[in-house]
Amino acid sequence: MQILDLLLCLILFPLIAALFLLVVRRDSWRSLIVQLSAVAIGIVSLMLLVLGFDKGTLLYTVGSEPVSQVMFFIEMILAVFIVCLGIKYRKSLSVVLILLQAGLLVWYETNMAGHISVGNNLFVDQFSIIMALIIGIIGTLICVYSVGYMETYHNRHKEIRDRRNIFFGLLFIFLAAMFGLVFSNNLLWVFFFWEITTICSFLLIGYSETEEATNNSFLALSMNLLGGVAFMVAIIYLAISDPSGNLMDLNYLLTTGKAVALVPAVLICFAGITKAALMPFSSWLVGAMVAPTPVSALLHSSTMVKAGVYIIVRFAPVLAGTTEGLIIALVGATTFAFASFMAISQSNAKKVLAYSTIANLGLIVACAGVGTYNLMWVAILLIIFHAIAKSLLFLCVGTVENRIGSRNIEDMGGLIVRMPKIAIMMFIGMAGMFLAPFGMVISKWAAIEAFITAPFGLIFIAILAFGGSATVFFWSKWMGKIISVMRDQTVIEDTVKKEKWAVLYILTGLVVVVCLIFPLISSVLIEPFVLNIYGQTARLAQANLTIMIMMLCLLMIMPFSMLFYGKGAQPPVPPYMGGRPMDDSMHFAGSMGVSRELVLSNYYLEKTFGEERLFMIGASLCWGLLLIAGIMLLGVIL
Amino acid sequence: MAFFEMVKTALKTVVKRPVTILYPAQAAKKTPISRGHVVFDGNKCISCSICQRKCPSQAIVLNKEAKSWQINRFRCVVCNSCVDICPSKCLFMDTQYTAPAMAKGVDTFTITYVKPAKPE
Amino acid sequence: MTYLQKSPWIVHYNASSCNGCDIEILAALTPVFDVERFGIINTGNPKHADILLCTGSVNEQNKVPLKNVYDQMPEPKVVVAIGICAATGGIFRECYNVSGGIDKIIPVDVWVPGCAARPESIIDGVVTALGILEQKRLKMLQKGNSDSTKVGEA
Amino acid sequence: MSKQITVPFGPQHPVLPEPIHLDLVLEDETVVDVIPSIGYIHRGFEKLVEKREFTDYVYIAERTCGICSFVHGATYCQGIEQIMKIDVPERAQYLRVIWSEYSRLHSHLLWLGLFADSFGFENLFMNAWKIREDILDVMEQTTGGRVIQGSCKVGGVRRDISDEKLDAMAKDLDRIDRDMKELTTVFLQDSSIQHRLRNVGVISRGDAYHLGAVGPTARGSGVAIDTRKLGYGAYDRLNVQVVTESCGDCYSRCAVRAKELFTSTDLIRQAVKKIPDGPIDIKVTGAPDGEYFMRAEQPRGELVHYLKGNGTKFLVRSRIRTPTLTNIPPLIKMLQGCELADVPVIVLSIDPCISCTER
Amino acid sequence: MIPEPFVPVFYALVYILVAPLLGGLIAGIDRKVTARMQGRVGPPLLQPFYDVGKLFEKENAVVTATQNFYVLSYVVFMVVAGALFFSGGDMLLVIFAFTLSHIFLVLGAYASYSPYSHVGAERELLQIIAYEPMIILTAVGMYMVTKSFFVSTIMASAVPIILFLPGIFIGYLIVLTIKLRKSPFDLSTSHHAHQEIVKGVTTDFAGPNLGKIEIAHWYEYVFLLGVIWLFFAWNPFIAVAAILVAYFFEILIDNTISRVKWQLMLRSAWVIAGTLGLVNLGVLYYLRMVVP
Amino acid sequence: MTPENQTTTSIDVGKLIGSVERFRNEGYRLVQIGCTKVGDLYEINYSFDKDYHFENIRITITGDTEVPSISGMYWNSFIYENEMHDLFGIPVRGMNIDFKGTFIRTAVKYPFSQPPVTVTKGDKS
Ligand code: SF4
Ligand code: SF4
Ligand code: SF4
Ligand code: SF4
Ligand code: SF4
Ligand code: SF4
Ligand code: SF4
Ligand code: SF4
Repeated sequence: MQILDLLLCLILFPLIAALFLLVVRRDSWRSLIVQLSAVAIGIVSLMLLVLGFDKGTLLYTVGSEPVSQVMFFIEMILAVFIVCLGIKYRKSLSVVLILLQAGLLVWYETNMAGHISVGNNLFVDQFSIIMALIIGIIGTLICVYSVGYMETYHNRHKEIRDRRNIFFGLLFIFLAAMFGLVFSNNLLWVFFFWEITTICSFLLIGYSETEEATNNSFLALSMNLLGGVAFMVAIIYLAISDPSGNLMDLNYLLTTGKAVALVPAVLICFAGITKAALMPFSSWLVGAMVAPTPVSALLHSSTMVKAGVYIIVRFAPVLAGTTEGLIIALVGATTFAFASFMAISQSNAKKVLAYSTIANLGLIVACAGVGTYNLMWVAILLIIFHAIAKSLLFLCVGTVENRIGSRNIEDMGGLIVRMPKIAIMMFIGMAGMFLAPFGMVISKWAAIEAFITAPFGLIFIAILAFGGSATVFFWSKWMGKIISVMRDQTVIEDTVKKEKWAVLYILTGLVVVVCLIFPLISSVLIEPFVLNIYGQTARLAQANLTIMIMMLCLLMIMPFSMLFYGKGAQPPVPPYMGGRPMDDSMHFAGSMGVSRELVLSNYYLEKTFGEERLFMIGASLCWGLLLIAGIMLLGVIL
Repeated sequence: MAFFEMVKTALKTVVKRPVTILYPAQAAKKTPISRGHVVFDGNKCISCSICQRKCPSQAIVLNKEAKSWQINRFRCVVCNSCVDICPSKCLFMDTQYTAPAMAKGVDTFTITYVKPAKPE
Repeated sequence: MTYLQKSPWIVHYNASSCNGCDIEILAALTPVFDVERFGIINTGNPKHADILLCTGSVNEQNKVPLKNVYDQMPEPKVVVAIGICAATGGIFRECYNVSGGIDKIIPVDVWVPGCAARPESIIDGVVTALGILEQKRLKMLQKGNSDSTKVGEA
Repeated sequence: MSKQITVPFGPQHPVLPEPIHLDLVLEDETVVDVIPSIGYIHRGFEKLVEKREFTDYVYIAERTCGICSFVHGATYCQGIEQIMKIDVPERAQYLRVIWSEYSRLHSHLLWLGLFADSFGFENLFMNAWKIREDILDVMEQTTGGRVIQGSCKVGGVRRDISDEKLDAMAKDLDRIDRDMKELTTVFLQDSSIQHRLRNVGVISRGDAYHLGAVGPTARGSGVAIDTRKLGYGAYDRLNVQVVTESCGDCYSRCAVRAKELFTSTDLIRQAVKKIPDGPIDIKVTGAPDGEYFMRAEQPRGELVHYLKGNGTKFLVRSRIRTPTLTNIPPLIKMLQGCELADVPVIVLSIDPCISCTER
Repeated sequence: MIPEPFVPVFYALVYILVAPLLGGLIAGIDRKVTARMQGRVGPPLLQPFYDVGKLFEKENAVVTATQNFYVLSYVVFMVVAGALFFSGGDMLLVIFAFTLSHIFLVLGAYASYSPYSHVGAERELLQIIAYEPMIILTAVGMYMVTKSFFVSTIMASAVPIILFLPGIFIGYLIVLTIKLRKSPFDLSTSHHAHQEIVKGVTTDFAGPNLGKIEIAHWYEYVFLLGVIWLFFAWNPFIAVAAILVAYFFEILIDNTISRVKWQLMLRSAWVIAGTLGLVNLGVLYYLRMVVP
Repeated sequence: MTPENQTTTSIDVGKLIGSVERFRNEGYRLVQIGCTKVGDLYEINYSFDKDYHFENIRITITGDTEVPSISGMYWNSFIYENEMHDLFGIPVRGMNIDFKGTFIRTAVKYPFSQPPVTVTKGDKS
């Protein structure tokens, strides 16, 4: 029963930590609690890995009735809370949606819950372990980082009310909910944790209490509640189709076959789409950037949106080979392409990261929607790599923003001189996002190889090819910005806090290490999982692995060539300026006798890749697709 | 509107012989009246110094005492003015241009003209 | 063996010439004279060039850019002054705004006289410059060697 | 933070044979601001009239520029002749027309080449300059100089062309016409060139006129001004066709010049047919007293030599107003809102010549 | 002979040694033919080697020392990509390595913080996004015909791939123009730089660094032409002929067309990849997968 | 060759704007503005053309007289007015684009306002 203990520990321990954090107001205490719990959670999730990686799927019965009662109770309280807030801020849509959802829940509890009992409320398999590791390591690292960040944040933004106890409490509740989500086998439980994540993110996005933050938090809330309603409908549908409640058992549901599971699968995937911020719901994630950066890091890498794709990947076997699955995949692919294109036109670093996240989530959903065994494998790979690289990037951007007071990419020129360490970390993080032989590219490559044998794979490959090239564009130009060497600049990164450095170092290390050991991860965790479901699995050819690892090593050796050039080299000369000399402050002789500053900005190609236009197109496409899926679903039900 | 209008010309040119003059292996383009450099005939110069005065870039310096006629070829714009104006036709425009050099120098000539004795 | 002489890349700067010499430089690039036979390419970028072909009498404003273009050329490099203006200011010597001659601003290695200098003459000038280029390279090598021995000793 | 890029365009720049100085402000590749500056070729030789006799100043006037060298010399001489009321022999006037038109041919071919280079069409550049060499050969055979001809003087011309040579030249023009036809067809028809030229750097007829555009820049916008119509030299006895185009874009300006090649060869043929025998110069005595605005059509448009004498051998003032100078304001208008890739194309489309512009 | 597992290594080594020679020669022929098309004599055949030799004799002037690193990485990964290709590796991996190497070139240009390099870098990126889809589709096409992404398998296939992939082939030729930096797509840099952005990406590289870039170009040429070979792999003679014809075609295009602006480049490259490429693949897909 | 009919009307500085306006209204284009130093005075010629009909108006001023810019009527006049300022040192009021003396930068300030040089004899430099 050891593993079960670990599961409970993972769910409950953050909760306890959260309670402490809610009451503690001393900075040093808070910092201590966060760090200790982070270490503890990290260790427990690693223990889970050690003990559970070879066990396959394990199911556990945990006292069902009382817990469910408590959950229902909490959900009702939260509904009331949201209704109050909604009325206060005059957000009628949220109010309507939460009432609808609560209504459904109450109706379900009163009319059906009676007959239903799910034997195994908790379960764990390799996929859950992977998710747990992401949450337990990356999630907690972000929490540790937040401590320092929030201190600076409040020093800088005096106008914002200091509610750090709530903030950290929420962070840990969030983690607990995520653990709960990935370990729950009872769909009702899943739904409960699902709702908790929605509300946590809602509160965190609105943390700064500015008007923009409030609006965006309600936007996020409404969209997620819409998904929640769909989720609830799925549950009711299941309850109606099998009043005994067997179908509420997620693990069982997934094996029942398409006939039964398809309708709820699609509904739940719809919920997943809202949560994973795919188009047309992408705006909430973009809007969520108003939150302090660690929140974004958390939302984008290890929690929230990952909950969305987690559930869709879970249902991938059900979706495989169905038209509905194809449509969901198309929504994902469309999102991938359009979000990548839109990222080109953004100069706000966090927005670029947000669009990149949306794009990658789209890709994951595209894989899961088509749902063949090798695509499932790819989807999981993507989840891992994305979580690490993206959290690193968010935290780096946060650090930079704290130092230079801007999150605009154009202000990050010459970071390599001003904040060399951070710049190199960002460089590695970005490389992790789009360069061979790092994770995301490996995954993309695997995706192409997997799509090519899948039905209608050609469409996806085409989208991947075009969207992928856009990815190259926006990452490279950003990279170019930070590595451009401007003269007359001073190092300003020495004031960054110790624990922040620790977190950043670990994450940077992870980007590289995970890439190096990913064959191991694949063979130990992903392949058995996929094998278990499909009876076959994918892996990369051995030869390619060797080559990639060689490339990675080469890439790490290359910088040492700089040492070789160091000695005996001439001093640098100024750049070519059409015959006009440039002084150290980057000024040159301009027309009309003025001394003009050299300003270089990246291309944003607004006219071609403008956000508004592309969003309109992408969102309408996705709405169209969802509509078709909806009609088909009605057809199945009726 | 037409695509690849140039193709015809380009293909035609490929097969034709290049128009290049293989200078220096082949002789440079030149005409009998090409203005190359000024040649001075000291036997005829009457030291009138009109050339010096009329030279637009003052390339010529005449020294009557020293009986020298100097031309700075790095100042001469080969305008032919001196040749046109010289009353005793002792200047002449050669078609060969002055060769490039690593240093700017002045060419000095001596005037050997002897005033013919006045017929008595 | 030296490749420097087989691949002299040029950059051209017009330091207030009348255009006459400039179009003759351009003419030297075109089919009838075709200096690419000697590996000459007009790079248009001082950082890629070995030879600076400079025309004109250098007026007040050109001093700075001319110097800048010269400075941006990596060693070894030579300067060929094309035309009478570049040599002495020629017919414009006495104008209030010209300094008269490129050597007032940067060191010049070869003078190509003519107004305008003929393409053939320009070719001759560049060929003369190649010899100097090679000498400069050897000098640079020597200096480089002596530098490195110094480092070795220290 | 604005997303702008500042580009110091020139003075040294490979697409510019002459130093032009522009500060470009770009957003992506769109030019949002152009701030020009000039002065890199200003020598100040107009002041040399105080030091050179008016008959010798022609050598300097010729070196105003190496491209329209002959036209400058001739315009200066004609200005002096107007002030001094000198009646230049007929033959000299015809010879001046012939050389002027050869200058136009050589200048337009040169320009077509550079223009092609500005939009990356190297072969076309080479071809244009290949044909131009034929013109230069004629120049050298008849004047002794390739680019600085030095064949004009106050009171006439310095060299005659024999009648046989004139006939040979006229015959040779047929072949040159054919080559030029092939060349200009590419410029006017090729779709990839049209992509680069059409609707680029548009200037309306009204703007062109009121901002002072002259020459092909004006005629490309449909403003039919051609100073040759004034009938100076022998032009009043020849049929001068004024080529105009209406779109006002780079393509129109290119088309005007391309078509003018053929009006020039036509004028040369006419002149060769009509040229009378006789002396080529007349002795000049005295000194100019008075002033005149001599206007002539250079390849780039109307050129004005303002000359003022006070009865001594030294003029009081020579002021050269060149076509490029007056074409700069229209150019500034054209550049607004263009693409970075269009900048050299538009700049070249007015056929800028800085040498004479700044003097 | 060489023991089995070392055959790929052997091919890779051959590539590493021979490609620069071949690439330089190709560049030389290119310049010669171009000159002839312009009615000129042109440089000696070995001119590219002289040029590179010369560049290594020059001073290594840099705006920032980091440029050295980026250029070296550019060359190294270009070699890696090519070596992978010729040792029969996975096409997709080759493409990714290829992209990686180009990103280094772009970064090198960015590093110098110079207006012309900067604009060149942006344009180079635009070029990358213009050609990448088509190149990936080419690999996918090869897979659909031969059921493998491995160059070795594609090479060994006895199928005349070109017959199945005519659209892809044409599309590839068109993006090849981008890669060979030829008109109409020599946007980011060009051979003689009579260009609005001077020498674009390479503006601020001088001496040995520029020489390295040039060598990388040679490796690149050989690799790119190697891809053409794949289309005709079933018959080496036809393959060689095809490469010659294709290259001549590229030179001809270069000489008969003006440089376009980036919008048109992106549009045409994408439209071509999207129509020619996808239609070709679609038909193939239908024939192969749907009709058994 | 037929000499062109050129009329030159001398006017007062104060009348300048009015006269130029007349030309503008009648659809003339500005051919040039040019300055000449005659003795201690400066003649400024404003030349206009319409259908090959050439008209010139002239103001004669002392070196320190401020001349009003005509850029309100002829946008392109700044090019001549800046030149006039940089070469002759004549102050021009209200130019639309004022280079403030950087239009043509010269080694000698206001070179054309310097007294005329006499011929250098026997220059040996
Ligand atoms: S007549 Fe001739 S030689 Fe005698 S002084 Fe006059 S110019 Fe001199
Ligand atoms: S040719 Fe002209 S420049 Fe040369 S010396 Fe004679 S007069 Fe002077
Ligand atoms: S060369 Fe002729 S013009 Fe000159 S001094 Fe002698 S005779 Fe007189
Ligand atoms: S030397 Fe003659 S042609 Fe050359 S720039 Fe000077 S004046 Fe012009
Ligand atoms: S010519 Fe000019 S002012 Fe007159 S109507 Fe046309 S645009 Fe207006
Ligand atoms: S416009 Fe002026 S500088 Fe240009 S060619 Fe004509 S005279 Fe020469
Ligand atoms: S542009 Fe590129 S391919 Fe062409 S020669 Fe230059 S470096 Fe080589
Ligand atoms: S950029 Fe200019 S020089 Fe270079 S290849 Fe193109 S046309 Fe030729």
